[in-house]
Amino acid sequence: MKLELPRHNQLLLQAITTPSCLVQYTDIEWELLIRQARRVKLLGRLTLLLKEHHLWDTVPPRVANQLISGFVQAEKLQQLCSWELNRILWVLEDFDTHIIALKGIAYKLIDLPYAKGRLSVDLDLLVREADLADIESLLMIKGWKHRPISAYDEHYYRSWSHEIPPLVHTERETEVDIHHALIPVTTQLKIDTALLFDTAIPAAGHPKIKLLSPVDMVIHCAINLFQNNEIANDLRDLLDLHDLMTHFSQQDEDFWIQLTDRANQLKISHILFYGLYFSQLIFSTSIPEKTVTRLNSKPGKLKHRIMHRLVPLALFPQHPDHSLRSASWARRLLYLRSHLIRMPLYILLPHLIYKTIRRYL
Amino acid sequence: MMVNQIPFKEFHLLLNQGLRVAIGPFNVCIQTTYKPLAEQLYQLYRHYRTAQNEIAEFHVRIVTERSNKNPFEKNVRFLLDGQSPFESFPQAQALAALEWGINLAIAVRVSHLLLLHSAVVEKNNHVILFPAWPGSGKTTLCTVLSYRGFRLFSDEFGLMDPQQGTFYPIPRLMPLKNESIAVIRNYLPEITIGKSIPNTQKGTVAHACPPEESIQQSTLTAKAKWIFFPKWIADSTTKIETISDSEAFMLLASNAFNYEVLGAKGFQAVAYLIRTCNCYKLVYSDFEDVMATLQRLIDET
Amino acid sequence: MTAEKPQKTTETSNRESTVSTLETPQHTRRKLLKGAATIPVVMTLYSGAALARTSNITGEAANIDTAVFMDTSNGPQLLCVFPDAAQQQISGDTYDLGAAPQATLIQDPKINPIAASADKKKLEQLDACHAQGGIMISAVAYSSIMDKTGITINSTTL
Amino acid sequence: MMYWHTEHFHTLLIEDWGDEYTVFQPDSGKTHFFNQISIQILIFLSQHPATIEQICTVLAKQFQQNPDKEFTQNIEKILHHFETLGLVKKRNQGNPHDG
Repeated sequence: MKLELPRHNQLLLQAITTPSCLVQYTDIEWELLIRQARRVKLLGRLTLLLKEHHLWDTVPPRVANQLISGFVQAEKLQQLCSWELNRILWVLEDFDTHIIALKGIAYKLIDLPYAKGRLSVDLDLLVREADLADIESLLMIKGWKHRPISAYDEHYYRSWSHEIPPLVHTERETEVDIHHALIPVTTQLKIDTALLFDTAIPAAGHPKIKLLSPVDMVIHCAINLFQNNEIANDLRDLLDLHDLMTHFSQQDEDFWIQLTDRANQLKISHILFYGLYFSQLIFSTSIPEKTVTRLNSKPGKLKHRIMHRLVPLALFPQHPDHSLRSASWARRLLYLRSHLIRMPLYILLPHLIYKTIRRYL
Repeated sequence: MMVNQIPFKEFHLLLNQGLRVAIGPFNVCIQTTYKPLAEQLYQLYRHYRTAQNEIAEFHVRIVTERSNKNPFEKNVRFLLDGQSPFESFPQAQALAALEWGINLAIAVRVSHLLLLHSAVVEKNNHVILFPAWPGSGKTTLCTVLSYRGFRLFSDEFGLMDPQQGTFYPIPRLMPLKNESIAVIRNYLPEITIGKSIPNTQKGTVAHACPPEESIQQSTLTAKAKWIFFPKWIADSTTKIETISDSEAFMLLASNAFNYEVLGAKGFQAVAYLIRTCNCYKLVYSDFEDVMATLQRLIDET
Repeated sequence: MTAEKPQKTTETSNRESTVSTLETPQHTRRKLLKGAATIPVVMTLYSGAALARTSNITGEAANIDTAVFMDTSNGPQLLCVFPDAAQQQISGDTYDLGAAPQATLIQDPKINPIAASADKKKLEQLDACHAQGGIMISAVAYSSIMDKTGITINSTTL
Repeated sequence: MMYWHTEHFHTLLIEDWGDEYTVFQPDSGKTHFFNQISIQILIFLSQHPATIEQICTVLAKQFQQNPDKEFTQNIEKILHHFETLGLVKKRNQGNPHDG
């Protein structure tokens, strides 16, 4: 199956995959590119690509200023996340445990290419369930607070989610999301967090911090995209997946085998399937042909076809001036899907009704 | 091409498709089909340059929609790149919504410049900053100064290039609030002020046009030489008090929109400003009095 | 060795700027801190961005109908914001340079949103907010600052 | 023994305004205001780790003060504040000349 993208999305994809084509962009194309890149948090990435390809001097000044602004903001948010982690480690100094840094901060710690331009707003951490209560109370003693949330939301987090309500230090702005699992507890899939800790690797220079093993990091990224989230405007996250797989497969030739083995072991190979499929479809990730065949379970043909139609429409940003109706529908359907696969109906229906009502109150 | 060189009909058509206006260092693409707003903009933006064939940094729209509360009423909504950062406003507030929206867009997006929250004017090629929160009367003071021999840079944003140490003018409509509207109409009867818009979030607002020359010269940058932290106090005589460098530093940095986003660059930029500027606290009520005081200080140095 | 004058620790080596001090104005030595020099002091600057944005966009809600009430398990609670911390010059030795705007939810009196007394109770919550030196903030202002650098009182799973 | 030492002191940007200082801390992205005595504490600790007694002795001499209880308490208070700001750390034992 081929990838069909509207013209404006092609401008964005080309810029990311083949930056050298940017020298031919007209002012109108540059403008449309920037507006889309901002929507999907890729201004920092574009800045790095242009510099890496020695194209920076060819960028129109009005575009360059917007790119710098985007890059500076990404840098600032990264600095805030790193500092938040620093302060958390300080609080946990006398507490004998390890915590796993997830997502953006992890990519920074492993020096993933282009991580410097990645916009990440929150600090995501994974802790052992047995440590959760202690860590939460240690942080709260030292000035972190839950944002006031409704009783319903509190219940949602505590009973159904895989994280506790977000914490924010009173003197700072960075939100800390503490997870005790990678998948919400209402989901039929279960991944034992202990398994992840068993294979986690130490982070250089941070004795308390660990990182998911390379294959688990990739799997987590795929789970987030195709299991936990609604996919709308998540192009950046698919790019993370592409970056991770490219990076790790260059470091270790057995990477693909380890990846599929792990996915089979954790019983999430149908999720990884989508990750492999869309990363290759959109970013032409070089994945050995045999990789997919090693997966134990794959989505059925019809499901696959539907996802092939819907996912790109949702991942890529809408045209900022005229939104496509097909893309709006794709987003709505994927939104429903994301909930259906996360919650049993008896929880889901009241949940969606509650959220709908609240939106219109 | 200046807006006032375009017939209204054509201007209205451009607005329907997206009118690009040069506002200081930025181009803003404004799109609306709401005719009363087109009429207001035609009057108030008449000295601005259109930039139809240039890249625009900001794409804003004002759209009308049915009010949720009253089905017979229409509201307007501000959109930035198709996204709505605010609730909708009553139709009569379309202009205020547009102006606030553009300010918000600048404040949240621009990080290649240091953005001080400050009124800025220029005299003898030197910039004077009046950093202050709302309620200090900076817009009112700025309106008066800009029509009495000072060149307007902005009533809201001090846009500083952190490398060069220069300020960019960004003359925009000056939103006078409540009592200031009558004060300015009396004091400067000759200037163009838009219709009063009652019941906005800030009370009644009316937008004063910047002087034509200030808009025309809005590509001329300059360095800062004076910083006044102003406070308007009814019936007070003009008082000027020097303040220490360290205090000025902390006040100036805390009056910026993106000081912390800029990190070390922001710190160095503020330090540079403090080292190169004379810093004062200014208490005033009377325009003549404050202008005489400013003039005396400028002449002395 | 520490009795000597503090070394000039200004690190300007990585300063790319071309800014130069052409004419140094007469700088005053009156101190930000008045009073005892032997008490160590450190003050941290809080980001003005959030406050700037609130005040830039809107001010106080015009009336109770445009104020923000958060739904909690204890009924609607008024979002009460303490603005303009940067302007308060507290008398004494130091200047309060202000913090990011603080906000709280008013809990008393409890409002039953469908009871006839709701409007009266809303006004009582407003009084309680005013009594603490706060203001009610309009829904418009609230939604415009609801992102990461503003007042982040509410975080839902929406 | 409890030793105090600075954290990443060399990364700080310090502007001297004549007995008052503004300090930018890249790790936290925060700007701090210091007076003379508080910056001297940091400078002293940046040279080598020290106990509270050592700090007080040196600072008291430098500022011609009695290292009395109040003086010590003030120093101690600011050290804990520095610690929450991530400017200093304390270490329980070990070689004080390690840091």
